[in-house]
Amino acid sequence: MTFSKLKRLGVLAGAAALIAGPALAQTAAPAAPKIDTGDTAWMLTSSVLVLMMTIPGLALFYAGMVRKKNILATLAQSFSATALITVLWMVIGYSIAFTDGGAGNAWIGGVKYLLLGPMGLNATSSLAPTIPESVYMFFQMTFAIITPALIAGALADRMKFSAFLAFMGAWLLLVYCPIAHWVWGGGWLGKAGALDFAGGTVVHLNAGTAGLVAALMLGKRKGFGTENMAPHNLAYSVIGASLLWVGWFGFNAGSAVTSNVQAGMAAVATQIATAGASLAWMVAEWVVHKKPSVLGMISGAVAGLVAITPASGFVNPGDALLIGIAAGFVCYFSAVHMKKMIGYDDALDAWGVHGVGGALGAILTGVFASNAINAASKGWLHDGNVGQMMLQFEDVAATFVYCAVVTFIILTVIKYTIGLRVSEEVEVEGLDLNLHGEVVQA
Amino acid sequence: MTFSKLKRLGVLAGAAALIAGPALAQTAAPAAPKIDTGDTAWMLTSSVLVLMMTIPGLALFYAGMVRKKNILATLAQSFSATALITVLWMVIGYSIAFTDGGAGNAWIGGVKYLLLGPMGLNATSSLAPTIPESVYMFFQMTFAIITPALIAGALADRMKFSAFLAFMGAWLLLVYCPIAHWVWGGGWLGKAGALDFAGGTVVHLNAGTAGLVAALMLGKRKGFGTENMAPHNLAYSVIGASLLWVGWFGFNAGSAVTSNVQAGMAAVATQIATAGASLAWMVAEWVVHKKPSVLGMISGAVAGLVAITPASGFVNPGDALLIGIAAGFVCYFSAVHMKKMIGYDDALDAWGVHGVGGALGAILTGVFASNAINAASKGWLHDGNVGQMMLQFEDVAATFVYCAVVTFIILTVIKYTIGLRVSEEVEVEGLDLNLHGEVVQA
Amino acid sequence: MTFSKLKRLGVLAGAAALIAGPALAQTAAPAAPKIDTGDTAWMLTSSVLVLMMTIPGLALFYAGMVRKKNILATLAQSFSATALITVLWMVIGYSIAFTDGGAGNAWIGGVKYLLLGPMGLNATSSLAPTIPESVYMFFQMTFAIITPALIAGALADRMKFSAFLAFMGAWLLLVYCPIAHWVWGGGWLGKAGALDFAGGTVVHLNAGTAGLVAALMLGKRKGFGTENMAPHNLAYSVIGASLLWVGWFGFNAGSAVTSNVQAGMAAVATQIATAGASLAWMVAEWVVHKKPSVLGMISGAVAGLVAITPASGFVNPGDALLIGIAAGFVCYFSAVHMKKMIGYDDALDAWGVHGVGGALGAILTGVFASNAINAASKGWLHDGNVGQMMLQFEDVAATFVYCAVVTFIILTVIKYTIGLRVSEEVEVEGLDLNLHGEVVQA
Amino acid sequence: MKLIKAIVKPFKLDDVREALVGAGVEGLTVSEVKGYGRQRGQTEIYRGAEYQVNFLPKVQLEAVVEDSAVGKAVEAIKAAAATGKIGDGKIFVLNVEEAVRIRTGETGQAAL
Amino acid sequence: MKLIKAIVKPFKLDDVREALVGAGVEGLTVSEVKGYGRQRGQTEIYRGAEYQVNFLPKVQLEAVVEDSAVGKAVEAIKAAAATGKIGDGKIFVLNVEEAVRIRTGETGQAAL
Amino acid sequence: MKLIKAIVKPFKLDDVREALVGAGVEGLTVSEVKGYGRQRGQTEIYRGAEYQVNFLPKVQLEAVVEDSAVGKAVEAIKAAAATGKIGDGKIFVLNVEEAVRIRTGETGQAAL
Ligand SMILES: Nc1ncnc2c1ncn2[C@@H]1O[C@H](COP(=O)(O)OP(=O)(O)O)[C@@H](O)[C@H]1O
Ligand SMILES: Nc1ncnc2c1ncn2[C@@H]1O[C@H](COP(=O)(O)OP(=O)(O)O)[C@@H](O)[C@H]1O
Ligand SMILES: Nc1ncnc2c1ncn2[C@@H]1O[C@H](COP(=O)(O)OP(=O)(O)O)[C@@H](O)[C@H]1O
Repeated sequence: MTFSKLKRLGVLAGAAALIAGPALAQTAAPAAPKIDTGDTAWMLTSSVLVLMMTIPGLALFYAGMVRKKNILATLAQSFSATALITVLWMVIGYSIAFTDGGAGNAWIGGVKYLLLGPMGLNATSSLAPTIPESVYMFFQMTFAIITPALIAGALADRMKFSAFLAFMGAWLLLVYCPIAHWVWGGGWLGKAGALDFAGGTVVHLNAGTAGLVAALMLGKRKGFGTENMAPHNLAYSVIGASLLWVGWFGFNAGSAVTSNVQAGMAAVATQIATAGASLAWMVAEWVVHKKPSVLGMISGAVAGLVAITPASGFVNPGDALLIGIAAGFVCYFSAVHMKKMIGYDDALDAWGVHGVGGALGAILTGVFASNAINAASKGWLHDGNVGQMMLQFEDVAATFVYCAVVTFIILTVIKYTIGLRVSEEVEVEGLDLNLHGEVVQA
Repeated sequence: MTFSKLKRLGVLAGAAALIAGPALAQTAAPAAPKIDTGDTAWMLTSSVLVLMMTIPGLALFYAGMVRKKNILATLAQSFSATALITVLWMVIGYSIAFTDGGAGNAWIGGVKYLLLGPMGLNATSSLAPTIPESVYMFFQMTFAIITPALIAGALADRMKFSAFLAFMGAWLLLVYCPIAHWVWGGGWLGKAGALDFAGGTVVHLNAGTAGLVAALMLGKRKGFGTENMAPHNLAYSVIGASLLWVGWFGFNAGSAVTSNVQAGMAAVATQIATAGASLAWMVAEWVVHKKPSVLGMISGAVAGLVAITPASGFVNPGDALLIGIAAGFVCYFSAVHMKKMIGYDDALDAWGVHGVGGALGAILTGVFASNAINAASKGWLHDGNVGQMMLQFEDVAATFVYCAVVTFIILTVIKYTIGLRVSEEVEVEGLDLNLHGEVVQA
Repeated sequence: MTFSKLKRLGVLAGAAALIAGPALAQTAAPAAPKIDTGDTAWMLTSSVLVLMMTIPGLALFYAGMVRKKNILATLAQSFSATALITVLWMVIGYSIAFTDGGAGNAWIGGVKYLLLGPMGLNATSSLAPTIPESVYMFFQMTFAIITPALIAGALADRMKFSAFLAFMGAWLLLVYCPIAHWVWGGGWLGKAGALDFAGGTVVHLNAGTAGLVAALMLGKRKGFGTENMAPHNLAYSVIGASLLWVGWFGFNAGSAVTSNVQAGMAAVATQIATAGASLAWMVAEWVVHKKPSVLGMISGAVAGLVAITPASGFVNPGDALLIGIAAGFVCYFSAVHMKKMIGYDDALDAWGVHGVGGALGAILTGVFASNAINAASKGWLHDGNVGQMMLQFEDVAATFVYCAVVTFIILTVIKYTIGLRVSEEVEVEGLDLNLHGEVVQA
Repeated sequence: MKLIKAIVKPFKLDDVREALVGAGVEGLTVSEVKGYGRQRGQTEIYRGAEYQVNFLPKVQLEAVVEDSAVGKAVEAIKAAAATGKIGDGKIFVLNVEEAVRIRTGETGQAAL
Repeated sequence: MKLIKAIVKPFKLDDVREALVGAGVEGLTVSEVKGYGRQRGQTEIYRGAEYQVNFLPKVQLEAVVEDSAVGKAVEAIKAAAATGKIGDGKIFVLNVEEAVRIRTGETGQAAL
Repeated sequence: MKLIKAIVKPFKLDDVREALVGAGVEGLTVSEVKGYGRQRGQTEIYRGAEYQVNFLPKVQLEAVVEDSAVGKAVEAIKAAAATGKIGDGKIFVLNVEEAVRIRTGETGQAAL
């Protein structure tokens, strides 16, 4: 049942599990598990790094792009989402995403781990046999936190805070947990063989799709297209993007769930793709707009991080560079030109960067995944496995459709109960003062 | 003599020590110690994380809350304290806190480690047998740095810089080092069995108490209650609080001094309690003031981090949530309402959050500590060990009384030599310009 | 050929290599290498820490010191350099710096690793036998990124962005890679026995020298000496300096390439020297200017970090303190008084801090290196090895001369092709608006 | 010529600018100011510390117009800036003796 | 009506406001400005680079009052803002031809 | 006495200050303002969202001088601030009825 994840760990971890497995079985009743201190050290570090991606990373990345009057409200979104999701994940999220769902396991996990019940001191998960389950649960929690938080980019500057919190909670349980289960937790997509090393579809396409739906349902910001909505302080965004870049090694290399060659290769692929994408976006802007903006450089970097996410443990460095460059150009086009053509207001480009980049990465994973890098993956180009391409498209389509439909339902319910949007007066005067009673004075 | 600390490491580390001990004894003269690379990796990382808590974490957390004219002075306090305490810890602090004091060992450590004399390349400490003593000394140094630095919250905006430095140095040696020795270094409180996993009393109650005394002795800021003392840039405080949260895994999970199940559980308890406390404070504000402020959310998170600190390696996830929620409500009450009722000016709530939260956590540790989570601990609720409650109260009382008295003495001496407070003119014009000759222009 | 680096790893790693070496030789064709998960965890973490030093660390450190109109351009320099160098390092940089150059190996590495060709999943480097080569390549990449980025401090506020990028790329390949090869990659300086634990000459003297040449060739900023060029937001610089300090443990302790006693000692030396230097600069300013500035405290810390870099794995804690104090005073003098006396405009003191501090550290390494701390090093004071002093001077001289000459040639070529400096109008109006089409509004 | 000095609520800036342009005003200069008047700031509480906010953010527009245009311009500002709530602001009119366009050296009404 | 324009040291703002209110002034508008005058800025040194600070931070208060109230208001400002040290600032009085309260449309003294 | 109010391009501030000092002006007060006039801001695009920049950053200098000094001062500003490009700014002259030096209580020309 946990086959797909084990596959994802690659041959080495697989081998480790084979060795560790019987050993575990042999040891008597209350015995300590065979924990590897090096793997555990890296996974604790990775969890901390991914948490740092959301606070302060994503919080700053977004807060730097909004107008002065909404800076604190934007920070509050990432921060409160972190707190809320932590509790929900502990209460039930981890259980339905990462434990055995019995008969319905293809679709959803079980409820045995409510409030983390059976997770004693020495528990381990078969998805990560060399580290304590507490660490694995924590690592996955940090993914569960950042995914909904990413959506906030699409609904910046105009959503009610109460509606935002309700949306975060419902979306986590109704959208993120099921999809994470499908791909990583033993569900149908992972079993079918879809490859998603660290969350190209589960995290980024998913959050991006939800952002697209939310941007359409909320409508444009007042003054969109006529008023100056230039970022108030891009220095914050640069700090944020840098911390996202830095923290992403926990995301991608951490997804090896070991401290080994697989983690090393994933780190290298991540670094190279990110750099390539940042340069590509910079070049696109330089050619088209004559000036390479800082916002472009950091957006490109994030696009590269997103696109390499599903591929990071499966591709070699050269292909990582190609994926990065493609992501830079494609996301530049989608966030700048396509958005303008279509005319919706995805304020900070949750869809344009995370949605498009995540889908692109998932598909390119099918192209470039290489058996030489990961024994569990065979792609089209190197291994002639055309079937993988179909699986990747299936993964993208399933995520997009399920997420779009359920997000639409959740937001509709909130719209007719709490209401989605603040009043026009509040929007003009700023969310900081009106929702939180505070302002930044700098 | 180092029994209490060994106990604190829990059964696994204990076992490791049992195995490693004789091995060490057997090896001949210049032999390398049995260092675990995984444990060492995690403890190096933890040390770095705890250092990051102070600079830039705490520095920003505090600097964002003061007025524009005092931002740099507030940053300077954390930064200079880091430098000063590093040197003092190396010269004598580590020695008197964490080495054997011979006859007086119940009260204070020895002076053999002056300038770290005997700490050769291959030295290990019996308090952390699987890592180099250099790493253990460094890890403990980062605790010694942040504790005095926390006090700065109470004396913001009005203390002389020279007096501040004198206070930091004297307080480290006369208050922190002895209390750390009592609890962790082999002294009477640890021997008696008081439980303090990562510093609920040693660090937080201690710093908070000192803050209370300092706030009372310094008096209120000029204009307190009439002038606008609203935070100039809460974005800094959100960055700071986020880095405190992120770094706190080094603090709490690092206090396992191994990279193992104990560290994993401590990390999980930390994350859950913090989230619960942030939500609790948010709810309290939402109900009472109608608006949940960002300052409230981050204050709540810090309150949760503080309260779970003594308990983190001893409690299960569900109880961690309860501790967090309690901390959020109680610290909200103490920092907002109690402070107002009593009327002192603890500018950034060193006492209201760290003092109250630390004491609360220490006592709840007695309630919730569970033998199932840590072989070295038995609490009231799960293990029926009512006696532990008494020990915890004793720990709280001893820390409070000793700290309050000695802090009072230190500050009195400084008052009549250097002087505590800047002139009124300097206070109005700002510390940045007058003490440091600089201003922020943003 | 890779002897020097092995020496640098110290006796323990050396021993490990001895053991691991034959084991590796024995294992059959596609066998997995003997990777240590603890070492790998620490080296992944170290790489991430060093990356964080550049973005956001160095980016903020510099951006906080410039005027408002150039903040984003300064951030853009660090960020774009990170992206560009990542790609160049992957294409050819690693190959010519860290692989065997055959006949010319004394001077430059080979080209076999073009595009990281032979770096398969299980590759290891003989320079770091217990971790995957992917991780070692990544770790060295982060050094290659920060070194050119440091130069930006000397050319702040006035260089064309296109010229900047051309300079970064050319300098990496023509200056950094050769010198890294000489000292660490198997070249003549390492073979001769020059000691440079983490880059006193390779990184800091090198970047500082390039900065000096660049500052002289670019000329002074318009308005230098008459206009107010006070830092716009030193809070950014404090964040930056703090992250440099925090990240530097990856730099120095990571240079042990293991998670062991050597790493622990390097961490301790780093912390103590940094603190000592920060205090020394503070005291110097307090005495001379009557006010200790925050800029001084953080500059001192960076000076200490720089000076301890070459020495960190070779010296005991007491000597580290001496090195730090010396660095604080000497760099204060060079950045404040010597610069004024000579009259060039090294805007953010790349030469005054990194050049002078790096050279000082390299020479003091010869004085204080101790056989008791590292079996591979014998210094003057403790081991009576006067010859080491000569080697250190040779290292400093070779780096200075080679770097100065080649930097001069590169900049001359750029001057007559792209042009080095923006127009006066652009300089007055600000680089942000003119080069990047953006401004910070705070 | 007259200098019209209007102090209005910040979020009305764009409306007032458009109204003035509609009334034929071709140039104006804006600054961010803080106002004290009948409209009182709330009592703010930060972590238990209470204080009175005395000044409120306002925007000040200054436009120099020829004498004949004053009436229309003042009406335009009034219409655009009024919300009917306290704190809407004030308009003051002062006499201007001379005006110069720096670029061309034109003076008087030609300079506006 | 007259416009009283006072440029004072920033830390005196609250004292001056209180004094004006005490003198019967009901509204005023404040802006942050930089002043150049007899009081010279110090020479600043940053890491060895020296420069002269030309402008010093000041606060400018503007209050429109009825003619009869000018004397009292000017005295109040003088008393509250003076420290006796150079750089205390200036008070200027200009004539105002018309005043309008936007909220109500009242004009003249009723608008103040 | 007259109040000279000049709105100029920010990067000309130091030149204008020097020119005024050269023309005998002993004090002045500067504020950062935003200007709307013939010079139009560009259209800005952020990540696909387009908008029109209406206001441009300007600097406003105010100096009160005695009547006889007005001509020289205006000339000095014109010479120093002109670039010949649109947006160079304006100079306005208003009458000042009284001036007071806060420190000494001096009034009239002695207060300048
Ligand atoms: N006498 C005055 N002189 C200068 N500015 C004034 C004066 N009275 C009011 N103001 C400005 O107008 C703003 C609005 O005035 P206020 O009395 O609050 O409301 P309203 O105009 O609706 O009566 C104030 O905040 C202040 O900036
Ligand atoms: N002629 C003037 N016109 C406009 N503002 C002036 C004038 N003279 C002085 N000021 C303002 O008054 C402030 C104080 O003036 P200064 O000459 O420094 O001290 P004092 O008023 O004590 O003689 C200056 O910084 C400037 O803002
Ligand atoms: N009638 C006016 N009243 C007040 N300020 C004005 C007026 N006209 C122009 N300004 C100010 O002067 C600046 C320059 O004016 P503009 O028309 O752009 O260029 P120019 O002065 O070269 O014709 C404007 O940005 C504005 O700040």
